Amino acid sequence: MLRIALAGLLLSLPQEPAPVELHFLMWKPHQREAWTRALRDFEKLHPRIRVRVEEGPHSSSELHAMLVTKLRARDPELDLFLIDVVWPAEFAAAGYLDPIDDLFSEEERKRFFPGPIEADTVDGRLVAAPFNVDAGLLYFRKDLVKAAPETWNQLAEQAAAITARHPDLFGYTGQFDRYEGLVCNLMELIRSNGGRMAPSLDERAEEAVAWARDRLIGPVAPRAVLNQRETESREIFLQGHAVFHRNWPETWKIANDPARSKVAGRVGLAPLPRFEGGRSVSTLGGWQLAIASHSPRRAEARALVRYLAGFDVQKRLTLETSHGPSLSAVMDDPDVLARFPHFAEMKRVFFAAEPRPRSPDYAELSDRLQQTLYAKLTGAEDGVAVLPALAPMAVLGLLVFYLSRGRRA
Amino acid sequence: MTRVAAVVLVACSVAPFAWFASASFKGPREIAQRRPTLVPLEPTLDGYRGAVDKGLAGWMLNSLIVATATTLVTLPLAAGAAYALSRTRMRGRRILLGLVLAASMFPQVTLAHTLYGMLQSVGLVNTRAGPVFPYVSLTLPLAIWILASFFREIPAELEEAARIDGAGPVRTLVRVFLPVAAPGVFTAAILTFIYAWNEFFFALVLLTGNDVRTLPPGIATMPGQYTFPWGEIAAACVLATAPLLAAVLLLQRRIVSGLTAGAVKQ
Amino acid sequence: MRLEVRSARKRFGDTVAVEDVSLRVAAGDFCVLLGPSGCGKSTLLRLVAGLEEATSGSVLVDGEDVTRMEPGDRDVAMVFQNYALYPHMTVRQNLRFPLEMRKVPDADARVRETADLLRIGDLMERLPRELSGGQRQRVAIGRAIVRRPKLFLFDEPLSNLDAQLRGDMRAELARLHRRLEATILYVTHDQVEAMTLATRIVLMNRGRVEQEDAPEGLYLRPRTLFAGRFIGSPPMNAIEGVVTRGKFEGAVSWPVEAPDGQSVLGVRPEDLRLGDGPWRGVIDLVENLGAERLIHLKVGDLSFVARAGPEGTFERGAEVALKPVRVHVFPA
Amino acid sequence: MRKLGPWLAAPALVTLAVLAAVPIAGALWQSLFHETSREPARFVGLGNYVQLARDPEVRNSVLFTLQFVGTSVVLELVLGLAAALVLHAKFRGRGLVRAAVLVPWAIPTVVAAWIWRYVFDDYSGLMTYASDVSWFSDPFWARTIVIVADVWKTMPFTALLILAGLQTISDDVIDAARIDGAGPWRRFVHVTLPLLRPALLVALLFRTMDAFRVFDAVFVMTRGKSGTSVLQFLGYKALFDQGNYGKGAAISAVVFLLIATMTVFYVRSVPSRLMEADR
Repeated sequence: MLRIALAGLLLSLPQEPAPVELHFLMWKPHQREAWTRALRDFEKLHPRIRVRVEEGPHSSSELHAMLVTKLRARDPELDLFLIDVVWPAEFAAAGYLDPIDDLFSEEERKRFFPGPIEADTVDGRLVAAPFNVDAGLLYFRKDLVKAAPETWNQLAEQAAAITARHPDLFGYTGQFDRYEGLVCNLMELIRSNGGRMAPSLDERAEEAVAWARDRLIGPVAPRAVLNQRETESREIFLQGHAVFHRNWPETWKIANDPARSKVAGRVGLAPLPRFEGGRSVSTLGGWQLAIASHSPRRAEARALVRYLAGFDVQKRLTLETSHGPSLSAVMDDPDVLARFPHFAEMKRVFFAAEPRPRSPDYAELSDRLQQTLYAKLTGAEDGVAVLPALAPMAVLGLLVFYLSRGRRA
Repeated sequence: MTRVAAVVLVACSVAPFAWFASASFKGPREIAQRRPTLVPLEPTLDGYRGAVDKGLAGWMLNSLIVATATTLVTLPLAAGAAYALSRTRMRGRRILLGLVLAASMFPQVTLAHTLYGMLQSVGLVNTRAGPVFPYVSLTLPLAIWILASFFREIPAELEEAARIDGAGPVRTLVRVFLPVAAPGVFTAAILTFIYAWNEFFFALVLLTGNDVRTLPPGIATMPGQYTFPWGEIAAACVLATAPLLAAVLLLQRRIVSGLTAGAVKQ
Repeated sequence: MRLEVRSARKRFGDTVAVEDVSLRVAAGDFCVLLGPSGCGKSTLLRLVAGLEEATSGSVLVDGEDVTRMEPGDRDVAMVFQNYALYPHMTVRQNLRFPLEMRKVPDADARVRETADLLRIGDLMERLPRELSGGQRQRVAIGRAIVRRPKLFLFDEPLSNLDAQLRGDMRAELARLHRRLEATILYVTHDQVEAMTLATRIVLMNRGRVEQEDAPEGLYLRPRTLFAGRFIGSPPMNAIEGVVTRGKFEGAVSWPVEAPDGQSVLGVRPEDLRLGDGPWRGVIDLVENLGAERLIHLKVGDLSFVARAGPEGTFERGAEVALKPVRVHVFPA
Repeated sequence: MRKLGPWLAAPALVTLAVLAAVPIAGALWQSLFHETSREPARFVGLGNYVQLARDPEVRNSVLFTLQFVGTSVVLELVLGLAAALVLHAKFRGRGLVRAAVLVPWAIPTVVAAWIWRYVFDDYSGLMTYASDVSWFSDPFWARTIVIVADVWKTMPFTALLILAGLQTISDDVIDAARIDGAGPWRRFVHVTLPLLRPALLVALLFRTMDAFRVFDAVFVMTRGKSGTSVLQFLGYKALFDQGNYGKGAAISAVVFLLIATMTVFYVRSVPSRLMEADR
């Protein structure tokens, strides 16, 4: 017995810990140098840790597939990774995430925007740290619109008035193709009418969707929006063919870039309108920092999370990549405001940003929601009548019967 | 009358691709314009440059590697099986050919999940070698069917003459059988290569990293975060199709005989 | 060189192709395996060649048992019905191939010599598809000769040629046989080829040897009705009847030396003399072949065929007397 | 060489067994369990199938898949036959026409999907000249376009199979019919068509099996919206988007069983001579 105890003692003596390589999986960054500099500084602070970045595919559904593959296989080459704001519930339920309650005190959590913290808390435990924030915003033509509309009806009226004078303009463009973006766009309409989407559309939700179908798509927005996502709908606004446009924060930079936008300098920004009696709601987006529960290097990963969620790094990355920081204080910082005056407006929106319905089976829930919402918007049931479906097969069967009936040629 | 029908047929077959190819030479502004122009007013290579930036060259190289690897693995296996099924009086030949034919019917999704698990356990997911496995199992039946049909057309006397002339089994195969069967083997190789070059499902599922992606998934998921680059997509499509078009136009007779080989018995 | 086949048998599933066949071919013999299609003659040839394995029995070349031996090791050459020339090789390469397989030193000399022998010197660089039927046939024979094998096997080599060419090639084969003193085993269903080329004929029927004899022997002394009717065209007339004490009684009667009992009287058309004789027949049809005429006549309800020269008038419907100058009797 | 038979065939057959038969068995076995990326496998027997039967999205998917297969295969056969007749006719430049007809077949399916999506794009598509309908958001048009894309892409394959059949019909049979006074239409119906039966049947067989496996066009053009979610796409979504492995395996089993029954139904009716293997 003694010898075993002794051996145990020996092991626990504080030896000089070996250098550690931390594997960080993220999407392909737009300003890679900003990220590289930030991580090199982290390595200076923690000489023992090397950070190796692996860039996954850009689309979130593909990054999701890659992450699930690696986590199910308990891939040793995965310690820290970025997850979309709608994944914490699923990944926590699967036991992939290492809880980080102890990493941020109650006090510190208050410094983040409330939406992301709410999204990252599953069954009362903090399972990821907010890294950046996205939220739905209303962009509009400052040269045509005097004051941003408060309500959706005002938006419709203003749009009608302006397009009457400028027939080549559309009133509004947004993302109404059948994909995750549809849930975001309609959530903003439904919630701003006080309606609920999950577990099913309530009466006020149906009202909002009906308004979108009858008063928005067609009269104000071109029916083409039913097949458009962020890029196609934005292109119309950039070409100067639309008065109002709904999109994420990064559109601000693109819309004001003369090389890519005909309306640079004439773009206004405002929180999204609401229905009478409701309040303006933006769908929360953005990425969270998460630690793999199976990783042997969780301690080092936690150090990197604290570093990346810290004020200095958030400020630096915000200045260099112009994405929305997760710490609200960063948006009050004079240097940041000097650089991005529109942040003042955006901050109010970030505070009002709401996470989408949360569930471990979010992918399925969202898919069903997209199906229901899209069918209501296009006013066409997806259902296939049995007869027209089976008629061609019957013809095929007859053909085969006729062709094979003859004498064995 | 047939002349008119022929013109209509050619128009319907080629026009859609031609129009899309013309789109590949349009600048971003002209292409995003409402009611597009038929022929590019200010032709530019932006589309092609943009496509290459997105990694088209890499996708093309990956497609080449995966398709060639598949063909190199499938052909010998198929030649062996086809020879056994069509030249030797092996027992159970008919049942085996039936099974092989059935094997070409499997839907990709049915194979996908278990195959994904198998490849993952040996660490082949997200590697260029990964898709070669499902591609071989999906192209083998077609290759065996085509080769068996070609081998059946070769008179048995040739091999018998070689045996009488004193050539052993190996020399008979190499000096007599294979040279005569070469056209058939070449046809089966082209069709296998084209299948592997065009396959999308397994490429999408098994190749997530942009550096290992082949053309189909690369092109299918081109619309990125910031742009819906019709110009780049059109350019990528033209470049992805060019090698196949060349192959088809040059080897048309071969491909046609391969496709119809054995499908219709005299 | 002596070829011997001892009670060879070959079964494919439940059909018996060759049933207990034994035969001997001496050096220099031109032995023809003759018979209708499906009589097993080709299978027997393939057994000798080693392309098929005998179910039982054995094949000996110069006394050495080669039954299980690979075709290439039997020093046997074969000319196929469809020539079996290697389509991707030129004539020269086709001729050289067997020599290359055996690493024969003076290959080029032998190839040139064979090409001269068969007068195909000017075709050497052509591919088989660029040759006519006759040329291809000659190259196929060349490929056999160039090896100077102990035994030549021919599997109906002339059946794909047109009549005129077939005649020329028959003469060519006969000439080669004499020049090379080759031992040949030759399969055909054409009795004219057999009669003109063979030194010995093995007539086969349903897997068995019906009769083995020199051509004249088979023609003059057929042992069975099948042999009698197979050789000679138009075939021998056959009359059923019974022999009692040296006299055949049927639709016609004729003195014969044969054992009593049910029998068949065979008379070849060329053995029938018209004009006189005890038999009476009515002319039914006259076929004019130029050098001769075939006279079809009815004797009672039997129909006979007789061969007549260009002279003499034979009218349809006329009655004529006739008698045989030679008869054959076969037990029924 | 005769004895070598089994050894030569073994490698290919083993490969097929391991890479095709085992995964199929795996899918069928997997479909008996409820398993997601979040929950471990739990045996539920036919539970997944019962759920599928009750799920309207799956019902619509099965129905559209059948509608797709029926419509596209029949259209391909009719158009393919017409094209084959044109290709069979003797006229100058026939080789050129055949090459042109082969173009759609050579094009990768993903590219073909992009082409037709661009033709029917609401904003910058060719069809905007025709009308302002938002094509892909209307179930009828979305389904029609998916079928049109498939027919356009694979009609050449059917045409070639039928052309091969046409070429086996010797000209003197047609001449004989002409001498017997049969006009072009009656010659076609009474002589050409009956003799084309095997070719038409084989074309139908190959195309039906392939049509069930449609995926690329739906993924690129519509991502399954407006009722165009074919079974393979549904299976892909369940397995690789939603991580619902039980449901995905069950859907893939349904696709497999549909194809298997079609194969049995066909093989029994296609003249066995076509399946003839030995010499």
